[in-house]
Amino acid sequence: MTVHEKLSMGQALNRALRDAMAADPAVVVFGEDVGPLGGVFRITDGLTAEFGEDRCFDTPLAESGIVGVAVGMAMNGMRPVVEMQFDAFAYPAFEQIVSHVAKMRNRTRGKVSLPMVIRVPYAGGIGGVEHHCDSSEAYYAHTPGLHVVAPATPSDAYGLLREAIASPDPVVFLEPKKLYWSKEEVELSGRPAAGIGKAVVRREGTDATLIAYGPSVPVALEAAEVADREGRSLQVVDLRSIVPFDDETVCAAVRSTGRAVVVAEASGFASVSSEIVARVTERCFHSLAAPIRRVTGYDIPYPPPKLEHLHLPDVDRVLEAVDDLQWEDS
Amino acid sequence: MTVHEKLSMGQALNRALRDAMAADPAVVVFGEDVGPLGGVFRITDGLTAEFGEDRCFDTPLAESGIVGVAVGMAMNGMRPVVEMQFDAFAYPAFEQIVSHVAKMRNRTRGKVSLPMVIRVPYAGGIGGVEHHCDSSEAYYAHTPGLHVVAPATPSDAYGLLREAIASPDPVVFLEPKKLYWSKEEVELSGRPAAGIGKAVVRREGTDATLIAYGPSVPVALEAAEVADREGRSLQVVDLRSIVPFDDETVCAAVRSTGRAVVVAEASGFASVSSEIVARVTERCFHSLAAPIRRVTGYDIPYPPPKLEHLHLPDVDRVLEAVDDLQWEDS
Amino acid sequence: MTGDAHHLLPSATPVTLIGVDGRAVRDELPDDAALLRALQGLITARRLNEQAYALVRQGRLAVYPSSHGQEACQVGAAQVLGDGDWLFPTYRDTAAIAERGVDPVEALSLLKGDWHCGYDPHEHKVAPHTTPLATQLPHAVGVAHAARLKGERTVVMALCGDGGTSEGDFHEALNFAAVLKAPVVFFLQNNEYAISVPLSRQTAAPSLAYKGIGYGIRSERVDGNDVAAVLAVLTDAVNRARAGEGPQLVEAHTYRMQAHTNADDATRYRTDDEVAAWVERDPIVRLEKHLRDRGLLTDDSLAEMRAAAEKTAEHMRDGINRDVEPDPHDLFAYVYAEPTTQLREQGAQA
Amino acid sequence: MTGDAHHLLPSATPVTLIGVDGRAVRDELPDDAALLRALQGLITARRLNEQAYALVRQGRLAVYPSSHGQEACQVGAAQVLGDGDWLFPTYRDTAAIAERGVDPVEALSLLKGDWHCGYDPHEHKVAPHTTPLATQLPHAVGVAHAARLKGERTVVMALCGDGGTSEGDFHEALNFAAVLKAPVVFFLQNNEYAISVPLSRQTAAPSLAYKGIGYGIRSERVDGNDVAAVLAVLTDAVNRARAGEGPQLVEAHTYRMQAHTNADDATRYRTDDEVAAWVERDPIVRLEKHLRDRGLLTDDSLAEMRAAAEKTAEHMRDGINRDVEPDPHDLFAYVYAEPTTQLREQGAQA
Ligand SMILES: Cc1ncc(C[n+]2csc(CCOP(=O)(O)OP(=O)(O)O)c2C)c(N)n1
Ligand SMILES: Cc1ncc(C[n+]2csc(CCOP(=O)(O)OP(=O)(O)O)c2C)c(N)n1
Ligand SMILES: [Mg+2]
Ligand SMILES: [Mg+2]
Repeated sequence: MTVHEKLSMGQALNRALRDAMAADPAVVVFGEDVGPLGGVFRITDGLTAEFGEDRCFDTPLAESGIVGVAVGMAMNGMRPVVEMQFDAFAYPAFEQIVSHVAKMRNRTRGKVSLPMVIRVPYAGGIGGVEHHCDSSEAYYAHTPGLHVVAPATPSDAYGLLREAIASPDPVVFLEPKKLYWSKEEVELSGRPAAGIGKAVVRREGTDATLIAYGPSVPVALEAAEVADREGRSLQVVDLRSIVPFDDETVCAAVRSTGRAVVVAEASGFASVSSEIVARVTERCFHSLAAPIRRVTGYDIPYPPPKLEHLHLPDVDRVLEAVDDLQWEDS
Repeated sequence: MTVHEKLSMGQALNRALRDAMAADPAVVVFGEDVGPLGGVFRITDGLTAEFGEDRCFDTPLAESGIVGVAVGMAMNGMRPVVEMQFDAFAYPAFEQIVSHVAKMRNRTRGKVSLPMVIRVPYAGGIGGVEHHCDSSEAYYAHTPGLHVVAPATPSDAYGLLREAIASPDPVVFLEPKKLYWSKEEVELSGRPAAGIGKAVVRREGTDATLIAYGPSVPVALEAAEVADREGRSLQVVDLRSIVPFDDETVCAAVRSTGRAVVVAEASGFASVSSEIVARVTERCFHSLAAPIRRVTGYDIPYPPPKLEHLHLPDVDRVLEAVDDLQWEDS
Repeated sequence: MTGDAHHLLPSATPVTLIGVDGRAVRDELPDDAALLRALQGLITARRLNEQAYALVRQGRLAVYPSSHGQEACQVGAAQVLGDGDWLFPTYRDTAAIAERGVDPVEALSLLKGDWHCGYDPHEHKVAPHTTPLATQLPHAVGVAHAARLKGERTVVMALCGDGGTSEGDFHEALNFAAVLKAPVVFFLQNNEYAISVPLSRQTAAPSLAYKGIGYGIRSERVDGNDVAAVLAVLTDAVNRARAGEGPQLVEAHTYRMQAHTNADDATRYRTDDEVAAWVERDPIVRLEKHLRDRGLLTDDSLAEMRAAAEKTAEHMRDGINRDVEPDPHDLFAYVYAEPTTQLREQGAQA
Repeated sequence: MTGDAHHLLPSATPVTLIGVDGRAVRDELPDDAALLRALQGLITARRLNEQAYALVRQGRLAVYPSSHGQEACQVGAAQVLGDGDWLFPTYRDTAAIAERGVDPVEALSLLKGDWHCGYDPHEHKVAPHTTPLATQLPHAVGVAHAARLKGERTVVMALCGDGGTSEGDFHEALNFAAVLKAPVVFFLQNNEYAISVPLSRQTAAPSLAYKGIGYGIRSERVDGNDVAAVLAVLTDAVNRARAGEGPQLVEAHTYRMQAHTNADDATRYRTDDEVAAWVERDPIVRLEKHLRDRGLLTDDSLAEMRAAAEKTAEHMRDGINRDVEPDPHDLFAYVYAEPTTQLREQGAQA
C-alpha cells in the first residue's frame, strides 16, 4: 500500500527515520541533541518518545566518539544512524570516517561490514555563521569506501535515507539544510526505487546540460526556467548520488546536448565539480562543442552571512556560464 | 656565498630545518619523536642537540593537539614547523587544519596570520602497512587558506621548505617518503628562487605533456625516457606547488603539445588530478587534440604491501595512457 | 610519585565566599574596590546580554548565545587578567570579551553577520570567539607556551563549557599544558547544559574538576554565581600559573538561564521550575545585597553603575543598528597574505 | 555526589601478588590451574615474539612490534575473557590475539603484507589490530553498548598503550563508556615508551590510572609483569563490568624490552642500564620460580609447555614462509558490498 503526503524535506527525513526504526529494531539513532530536543533541525523529532531512549539517544559532545561508537555498534549487529550537528562539526570525526568507516569492509575482506549512516546537515544559504555552512562533500567523495549521497527533493530525501539505512555499506548522507523547508508530495511506503548510484534528469532540454546535486538543483532548475523564457532549452541532471557516480545517465545527457555546466556550492578546487568536468570530458570529449564550465563557490572560506549571496551559485552566474559555452550564434 | 652539496631529500629537508632555525629564533620544531630520535625518518635528526629542547621537542601523542598548539604559538610570534608522523596520522588534526589553520587569517581580516608549516611524510611505494601510505593532498588542496606543496627533488625539498617556513601563510608540506633517499646536488645558501606557486618543466618534449607532482615526477620522467626510445617526445611538468596552482606554466606546456596525461598516486575521484584535468581543459580546450587522461591510484583504500605495485602509477600505465591520446598515426 | 596526588583534587564542594543571602561565608573576600569593580562588571554584562537579546528580537543580530546568569564567570575571567595576559573565549563569552576592553559592537560582528571576527585579537589579547567546541584550548596552550619560550610572564585564560569538555581537543590541550607546564588557566563554565543535553548525559564524573588529576593539573571548584569566589579562585589560579606551577583547572558551577540561543526552545528539555530555582542564586542580586549590607553601595552609586551600563547598551544599539555594507573584496583579500592569481580572477568576477 | 569520589581512584602503588623473587606478596592468588594456564600462555607468547622477530630478520615479515616483556599483560587480557566477550587489540598485541585463539599466521598477515587483516574478527570476537592510536577504543564502546541493548552479557577488553592515552579518542571513548555504562575494560599497557617518547613527556599525571576518576570510572593499577596480579585485577574488572557497574580502567606498569619495532633504534633514547633493570622483573622467570617453589612445576611439565610453544613457532614458520600470492582482484572486491561500475572498470584494467 502506497501513501502520499505533502512533506517538507525535514519532515520526509523524519519519516524515513521513523519508518526505518519501525521496520528494523537494529536501527538506532544518536548524536548531539537528537533526543528530547529532536535535533537542532528537528529531523529526529519524536523518535525518543516513540521508540524509547535505547533507540534514539543524546550522546556526549564528541563527534569522533559518536562515529567511533557507531562503528562498534555496526560491528555488533546494529544499524546506527548518527547525526553530525553541522557540516564543520563532522571534522573531528574525520579520522574515524576515513581510517575506519571507509576501510573496515576492505580491511577484513568483507568479514566486517559497517551498515551505518552519517547524516550531515550541510552547505549554506541559511545565513549561518562560520562552520555552519561548509560544503564538505569532496572530503568524503574522495575517500574510497564511502557512499556519498545528497538529496534535492523531499521524495529523494525519504527514498535515499531509507536506502542508506538499508545499505550494507556506510553512507555519508548530506542534507542540504537550505532545502529542509522545501515541500513536495512524497511517496511513503514500499521500498522506493533504487536511488543510490542513480542520477535523474529533472528537466528535459536540448541546448545544454546543467549538472547539479543537493542544494544546487533548485538553482539549476530555476536557471533552466529563465533560460527557457530567453529561448534556450536547458536540460537539468540531478546526481542524487555522488558516490557511486552515474556515468551512464550523466554522459548520455551531455552527449545529447553537447554542452554542459556543472553547478555546485563547494569551492571548486579539487572538488566534486572538478571530477564531474574531468570524467565527463574524458568520456564525451568529441561530443563537446565547448569546454564544460563550472559555477561553484569561490576558493575562499565560507563568507559571513551578509556576503554569502556573492559566493553561492545563482541563476545569473549559471546563465553567464551557459552564455560562455561558445554558441555559434554569438 | 653559495654552497653545493650532494644530499638525499631527507638530508636536504634536515638542512632546511637547521638553516631556518639558525636564521630565525622564532622557528621551532615539534611533534612525535622528533627530539632525541630525530623523527622516524630522521628528518629532524640532531636539531634538539644543536638548538636545545626549547627549539625542537617531543610532544604528547596527539595530532590535533600538536597542530592546535602550533596555531597558538604562531599567534604569539613563533614559526612552528610540526611533523605528522605519517599521512593518515594527520587526520586527527583535520578539524584544527580546516577550521583554524586555513581560516584564521581570513577570519580576522589579516590581523592574525599563522606562519606555520605542517610537514607530512606522504604517499606510498615503501611497502608500508595500512595508514602509512595515504596520498592525502586532495583534502588539503580543496581547503581554501592552505598552501600545499610537494617537492620531487632534494633541491626543491630544501628550497620549498625554506620558503614554506618563511611564508606568512600556513603551508602543508607533503614529503614523498619514497623519495627521501633520492640524491642530488643541492644549492644550500642564499634564499632560493621562489618555488611556491611555480611549476617547472622538468623535461622538454613536443608530442604530449605529462603533468605530475611529488612522488609521481620520477615516474613521469622515466616514462618520458622510455617513450623517447620509442620515438615519442614527452614533456614533463612538475607542479611543485598544488596550491597556489601555476596555470600559466601548465597551460603553456599543454598548449605546446596539444595532449596531456596527469600522473598522481592518489585515488582519482574528486582529486587534485581531477582538478588539473578540469582546469586545463577549461583553459586549453581548443588546443587539445584528445581528452586529457589520468593515471592515478584506483578508487580503493591503499593496498597491502604486496599489492601496492598494482595501484601505483608506473611507466607502463603512463605510456598506455599516452598511447590512448588519439594519435593520428594509429 | 603518587603520594601527593590528592592535592590535585578539588574541594568536595564548590568554594563559596558570599552566600545566596548576601552574607560572607568565609573571611577571604576580595577587597572592597575589587568587589565594586566586579559589581560594575556584572551590571554592564547583564545589560549587554539584555541589549543583545533585544537586538536579536529586532532582527539586528542573527543569533545570540547569552551568558545571562553566568555574568560572575564572565566578569571574573576578564578582571583577573593583566594587560599582557590573553583571553580565549567561546561564542557565549561576549560579555567577557567586552569586559576585557573589546568594543562590544566589534565583538558582535560575527553574530551580526558582517565578518567572522570584528576585532583585532592582538589589540586586547583576546582570541576570536571560537565556535568549534574546545578547539580554542590547544591554541591557548600554544600562546602560553610561546610566551614562556620568549621569557614573558603571560598567563592565558581559556574558557570552555561543560559540553566542550567531552571533545578530544579538551583532553589534548590539558595534557599538553601539563606536560609543557604552560601557564594556562582552564576555566570551565559548567552551566548544566550543552544545548539540550544535561550534565548527567555529558559526564559521569563526580564533577568536571575531577578531570584535572588525570593530567596532573591542580583543580578547584567554585560557585559560579558568586563573583567574589570566582575572583578569589581565579586569582589564585592565575598567580600559580604565573609563578610557574603549570596549568590550573577551575570549574564554576553556574546555570544557563536562557535558551541556548534565541533559536532554541528550552521548554523541550527542561522545566520552568528548574530554571526558577536558579533565579535566587542570581550573581548580581547577591553581590548588591552584600555590598549594601556592608554600606559599600548606595542607591546613588548603583544608579551610576547602571548609567554606565546603559552607555554600553546605547553604544551597542548605535553600532549594531548602523548598517555597514561589508566589502565584497574582503572575501578574496585575506585568504592569503597575497591573493593568488586564481583568487584575483575570481574576485574580479564576483 | 562527590562524597564517594575517592573510591574511583587507584591504589597508591600497583597491585602485586607475586614478587620479583617469586614469592606471594598477598594471599588472593588465582588458583593453581589458572597459574599453570598463565604460564603456558606466557611461554607461548614469548616464543611467538621471538619467532616473529626471527622472521623479520629473515625478511619474511616487514616489521614486528614485539610485546617481549609485556607477555603477562598479553596473556592476562585474553585469558580473563569468556567466549562471548570481545578483544580490541593494537598492533603490539599479536600475542594476545593468538592467546584468544586466532591463528598467529592469520594475525601476522598485516605485517607480512598479504592483507590488512588476515582473520575473521567475528570468529573469535577479536577486532582487527588497530594502528591509528586509540581509535579502537570508541569501537570497543560501541560493541559493548550494542551488546547491552541486545541484552547480551558481553564484556569488551580494549587495549591501549601509554602513548595512546594522549589521543582525543581515548578521552571520548572513556567518557562515552562511562555515560552509557558500557561494559568495557580499558586496559592500559604502560610500557614507559611511545616509540622514543618516555612517559614523563606523555603525561604529568601521578599515573595513568588517575585518569579514570575524571570520567567517573573506577580505576586500578597493577604490576604488569606479575601475571597473577594482572589476572586478578582484570578478572575483578571484567566481573564488575559484567555485573553492570560500568566501564573499568586498569593500568599495567610494564616495560617494552625491545625497540618499538625492528625498524627503530632504541639506543638513541634510552640506556642499556635502564633496560637491564627490567630484566629481573621478567614475567616468566617470576611465575616459574613461584610455581617451582610451590611444587606445581617440574622440569617435565615445563618441557611440555615449551614443546607446545615450539609447535606454535613451527606453525608460524610454516605459515609465514609459505608464499600465498595475494589476488589482485581482492583490491576491488571488498571496497563495497557490490563493486561500483567504476571499480569494475578499474579492476579490469589493473
Ligand atoms: C565541534 C562542535 N560540535 C558541535 C557544535 C554545536 N554546538 C554549538 S554549542 C553546543 C553546546 C555546547 O555546550 P557547552 O560546551 O556546555 O557550552 P554552552 O553552550 O553551555 O556555553 C553545540 C553542540 C560545535 N559548535 N562544535
Ligand atoms: C594517530 C596515530 N599517530 C601516530 C602513530 C604512529 N605511532 C605508531 S606506534 C606509536 C607509539 C605508540 O605508543 P604507545 O601507545 O605507548 O604504544 P606502544 O607502542 O608502546 O605499545 C606512534 C607514535 C599512530 N600509529 N597513530
Ligand atoms: Mg554548557
Ligand atoms: Mg608505550
